[in-house]
Amino acid sequence: MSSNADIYHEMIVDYSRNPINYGEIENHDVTFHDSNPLCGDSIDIDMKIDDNKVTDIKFHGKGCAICMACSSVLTEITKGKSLDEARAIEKNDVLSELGLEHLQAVRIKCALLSLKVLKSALYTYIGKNLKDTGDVDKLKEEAANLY
Amino acid sequence: MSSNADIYHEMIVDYSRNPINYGEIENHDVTFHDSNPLCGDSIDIDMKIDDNKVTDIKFHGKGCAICMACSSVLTEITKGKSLDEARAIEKNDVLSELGLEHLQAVRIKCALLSLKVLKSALYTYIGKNLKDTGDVDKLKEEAANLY
Amino acid sequence: MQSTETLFENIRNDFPILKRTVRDNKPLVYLDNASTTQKPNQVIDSITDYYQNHNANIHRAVYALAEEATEAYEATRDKIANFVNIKDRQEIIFVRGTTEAINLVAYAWGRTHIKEGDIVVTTEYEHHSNIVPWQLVTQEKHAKLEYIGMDDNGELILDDLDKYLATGKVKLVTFSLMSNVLGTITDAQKIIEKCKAAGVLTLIDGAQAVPHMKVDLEKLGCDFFAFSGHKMLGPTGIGVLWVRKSVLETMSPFHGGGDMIREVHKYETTWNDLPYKFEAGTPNIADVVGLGAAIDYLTKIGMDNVREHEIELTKYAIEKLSQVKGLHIYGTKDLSKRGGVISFNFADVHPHDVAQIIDEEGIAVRSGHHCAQVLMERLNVAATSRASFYIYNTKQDIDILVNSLNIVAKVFKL
Amino acid sequence: MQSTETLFENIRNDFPILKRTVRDNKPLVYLDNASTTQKPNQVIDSITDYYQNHNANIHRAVYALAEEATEAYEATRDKIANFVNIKDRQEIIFVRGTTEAINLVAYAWGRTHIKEGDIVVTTEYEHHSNIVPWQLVTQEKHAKLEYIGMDDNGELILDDLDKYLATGKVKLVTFSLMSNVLGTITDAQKIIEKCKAAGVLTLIDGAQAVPHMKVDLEKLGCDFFAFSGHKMLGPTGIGVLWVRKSVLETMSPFHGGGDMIREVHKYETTWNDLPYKFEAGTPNIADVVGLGAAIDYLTKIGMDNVREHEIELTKYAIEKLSQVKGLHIYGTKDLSKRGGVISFNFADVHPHDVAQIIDEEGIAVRSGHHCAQVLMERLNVAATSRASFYIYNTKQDIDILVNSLNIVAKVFKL
Ligand SMILES: Cc1ncc(COP(=O)(O)O)c(C=O)c1O
Ligand SMILES: Cc1ncc(COP(=O)(O)O)c(C=O)c1O
Repeated sequence: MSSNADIYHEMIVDYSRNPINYGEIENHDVTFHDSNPLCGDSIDIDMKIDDNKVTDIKFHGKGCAICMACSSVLTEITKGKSLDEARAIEKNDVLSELGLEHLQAVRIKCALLSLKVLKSALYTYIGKNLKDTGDVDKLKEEAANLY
Repeated sequence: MSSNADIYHEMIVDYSRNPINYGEIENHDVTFHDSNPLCGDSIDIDMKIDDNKVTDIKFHGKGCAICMACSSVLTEITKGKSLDEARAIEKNDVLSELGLEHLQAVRIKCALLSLKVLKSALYTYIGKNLKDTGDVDKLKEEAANLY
Repeated sequence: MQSTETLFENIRNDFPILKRTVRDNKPLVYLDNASTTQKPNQVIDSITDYYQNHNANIHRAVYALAEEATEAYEATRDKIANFVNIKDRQEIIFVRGTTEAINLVAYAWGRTHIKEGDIVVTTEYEHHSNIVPWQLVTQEKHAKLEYIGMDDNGELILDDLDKYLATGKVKLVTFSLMSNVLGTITDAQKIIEKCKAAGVLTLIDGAQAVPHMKVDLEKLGCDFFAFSGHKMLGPTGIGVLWVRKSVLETMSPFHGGGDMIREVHKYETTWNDLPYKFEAGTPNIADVVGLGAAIDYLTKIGMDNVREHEIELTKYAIEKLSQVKGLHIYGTKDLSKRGGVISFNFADVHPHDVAQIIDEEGIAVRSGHHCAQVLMERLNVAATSRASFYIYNTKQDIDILVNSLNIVAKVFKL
Repeated sequence: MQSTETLFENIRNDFPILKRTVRDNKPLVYLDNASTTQKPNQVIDSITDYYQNHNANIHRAVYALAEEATEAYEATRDKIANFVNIKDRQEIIFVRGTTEAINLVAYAWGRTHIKEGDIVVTTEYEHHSNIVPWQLVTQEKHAKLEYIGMDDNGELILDDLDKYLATGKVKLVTFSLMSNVLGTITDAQKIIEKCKAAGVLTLIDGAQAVPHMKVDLEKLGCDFFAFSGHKMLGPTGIGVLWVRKSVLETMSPFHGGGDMIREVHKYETTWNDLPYKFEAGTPNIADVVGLGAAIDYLTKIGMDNVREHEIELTKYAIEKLSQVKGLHIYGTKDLSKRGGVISFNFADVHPHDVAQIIDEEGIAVRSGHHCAQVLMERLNVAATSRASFYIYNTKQDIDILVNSLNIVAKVFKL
């Protein structure tokens, strides 16, 4: 386990004060909200989707520095990706970007809340618009079992 | 505590096989049933009451030797007593008759079940026929807190 | 590897209470295992270690102790999944014991799904905890409670089940996998097969089965399963309810409070993920850890060895007890169909008197209705005496029991 | 007699976990006592002793062990009666904790007595366990749940209560005697007075009060009272519900099962005497014994001394923390109106980040919503950090906490 001194490096502190892609999208094609029942972190993600591509993505909510930094990084990674690429994003794509691979169990939930919301938003969109339900169930399960 | 060898003396064994005052009274003036939730012992007492006097009393039910012996002794003590005398009967009046003063806590409930039923029968009768409620409540409480 | 014989000889050393004497300096002969079992040092020590080194509230906090406590708590969930073969750990809910488990189902599933005119089916040999909750909910819902009868051999009459299922009104069939009075092992496979064909859910009370034989939930195919830790070497105050996920998802929350919520607002609340939705409040963390140690202990012995040991004891006991004049044993004598529980009556002596007299010899047996008054009515007795075995019992224990009955015979002039 | 100062110095020796180091070899500074407390050897040993020497199921059996176990179990009921001044031991029901206690009332009293259009009143600073059960039952019964508001000082606005009572529709007013977030001590006497005048029942959540101050139920005059053992040096998995006899007698049974019945027949059942009617199934016997040991321990210290010690620590902590730039403390500063619970926020740093950084220094504080999201909404924050004290805490603990905040300031460039 990395020590906390390592975890709270400059990038995380900066993102927590100045998150990127923070806000709402008025004419979003899909939106999803979820929260962490244990700590109260709470995240919404809005997306614009055109031609099976995430053309815009924003998040808002309340959370700790870890949650804010990860949400910033995740939305940045997702923007511009195809739906297939977006649903293929994994934990470590987010965590490694911030050097958080060895985060302790309780905090993992802070780090991955936005990824859970993203996956949920994706299956909501796909289920509604693409009617490819078998896969949606898999995605749903993935979201449910993220941590 | 007396040892069990002492407890199961001849009188108890005999009463358990040949209880006295065992049976029902057809034209009883009051009857009451109760059971011991923990062991399943179960006793009914019927009484004839004339002129505020217990002119006849019988019991029936299922129970261990202790319960049967104590029921026998209790009904024998009660028969012929006035209501005031009957309600004044105490634990030790029954227990001492059989040398059971030092019975362990669980078995005390077997020994005193019939006394509880007697007291309950008495307050039922008094409450119904004599309308002296203050006292009935006291008797009720006595029955409830017997052991 | 040690032989099973040495294995069971050494086991007694793990149980400090077995070194005790009671009453007049008599060594303890503990034969009330169907009621609760004794605890090995391994279980007692795990609780002590939890409190001495790791105690904290779980799930919510960031600090080191809370992390350790949460890990220890959740590790037991995985051990349980392994022990009774559950694929999805989210289906495992910690409760106080079998009684709370069944009541949870009666409230959180029953009150939503049982409607007027519906039928819940139980059996004549159930423990009160698998009768009374169903009386309460069927009375509330104007539904009916029906009983699968028992034959004179102590086995269920499954024709009764067919009759009830044929009405098309049955919502749930609930039964114990092993009777706590007769030791009968229920033919669960057959019952579940019939219920599945009729689209009816099944609940198994595993309180007596899980401690004494290998149980495989995946194979059984029931929908609800309950058992208690204290009957399987574990601490008091902890038990398990398992519910098939698809059914669990149709259940309303039971207790409201901390840990079971997602978001609480003044006038509305959303629920936490499974299984936490059903674990409100600070759980019995230390005893969950203790239950984990009990499972480790039993796993090390091997449940097949446990069963074999008990069959041997039961066989011996039935043989010996059958030789006592005036003694009547209830239930089947077919050892493949029964666990290590022997209910008996001794001539016309009331079971309480039997128990009290042999208590003086250091023997702990239960006498009474064993929380199975419906069965007592069926057997037409007020009570029975019951000796029940576990891994630390020996043939010598049975010899002492049988000898003590001579004293009873003498006192009661049999 | 030793002086109170030496008394509290020696106390730490009774708590083995306080000798632990965490993370990078830092001595443990445990400041999450509002969540759960650590256990002294006396409590741990009582559980060990129970399992090593007396373990058996209670109430029903005749044999020696069962007698000893029953005595130990029932002795705790008497200790509780003494500790919080209850006249009638039959009014004391053992439950898992405060959460189960309140849910029991919501089910067994609420579902019988709350009708359409009725009002249940709670407060803005309640723990989820005193909100969610009432949401569930009022929703089911088409009744309403209303909140007594809180002023900026962290105290209840009792005018709200008057307003609700004036409707004539209130069936129950329920509130915690001490807030688990702000430490506010509720003016229970005044609330109960108003409710009694209006013929309305009152429930007190005593989870935070009983461990930290002298509580006298006879004097309070409420109708229901709940608390948890694990927050007062006792084991996890055990708590207490007290209900005034006259009210208890109007309650339906909660869980059905063993021990709570008088006679079970196939289609009807009668109930056991109080309190057993509400204690179905094998109870958490060992932890009841452990709770008894915890009460003995606290009684020996004296609850007035406990309170005094915590006032001193709280005073010191508020002084020191107030000097930290950017740190905001919630709730009243009037020490006579608050317990040893301090919630704070540190500049714009999220409480989780505070907790995680100081965890590295060995400090255990809680961060989050503390199961009080309605209060978080009222305070308009997502979360707070919370330090809460108990008998084994020292001024040095507080110094370490305050120093560690410098590291937070450095990391977050405050
Ligand atoms: C005020 C208050 N009420 C209720 C509870 C719930 O207690 P438990 O989790 O022991 O059921 C707590 C503790 O978390 C509390 O602080
Ligand atoms: C078959 C059966 N079911 C249920 C129970 C109740 O278990 P508990 O008392 O642990 O809730 C028991 C034990 O007494 C039992 O033997």
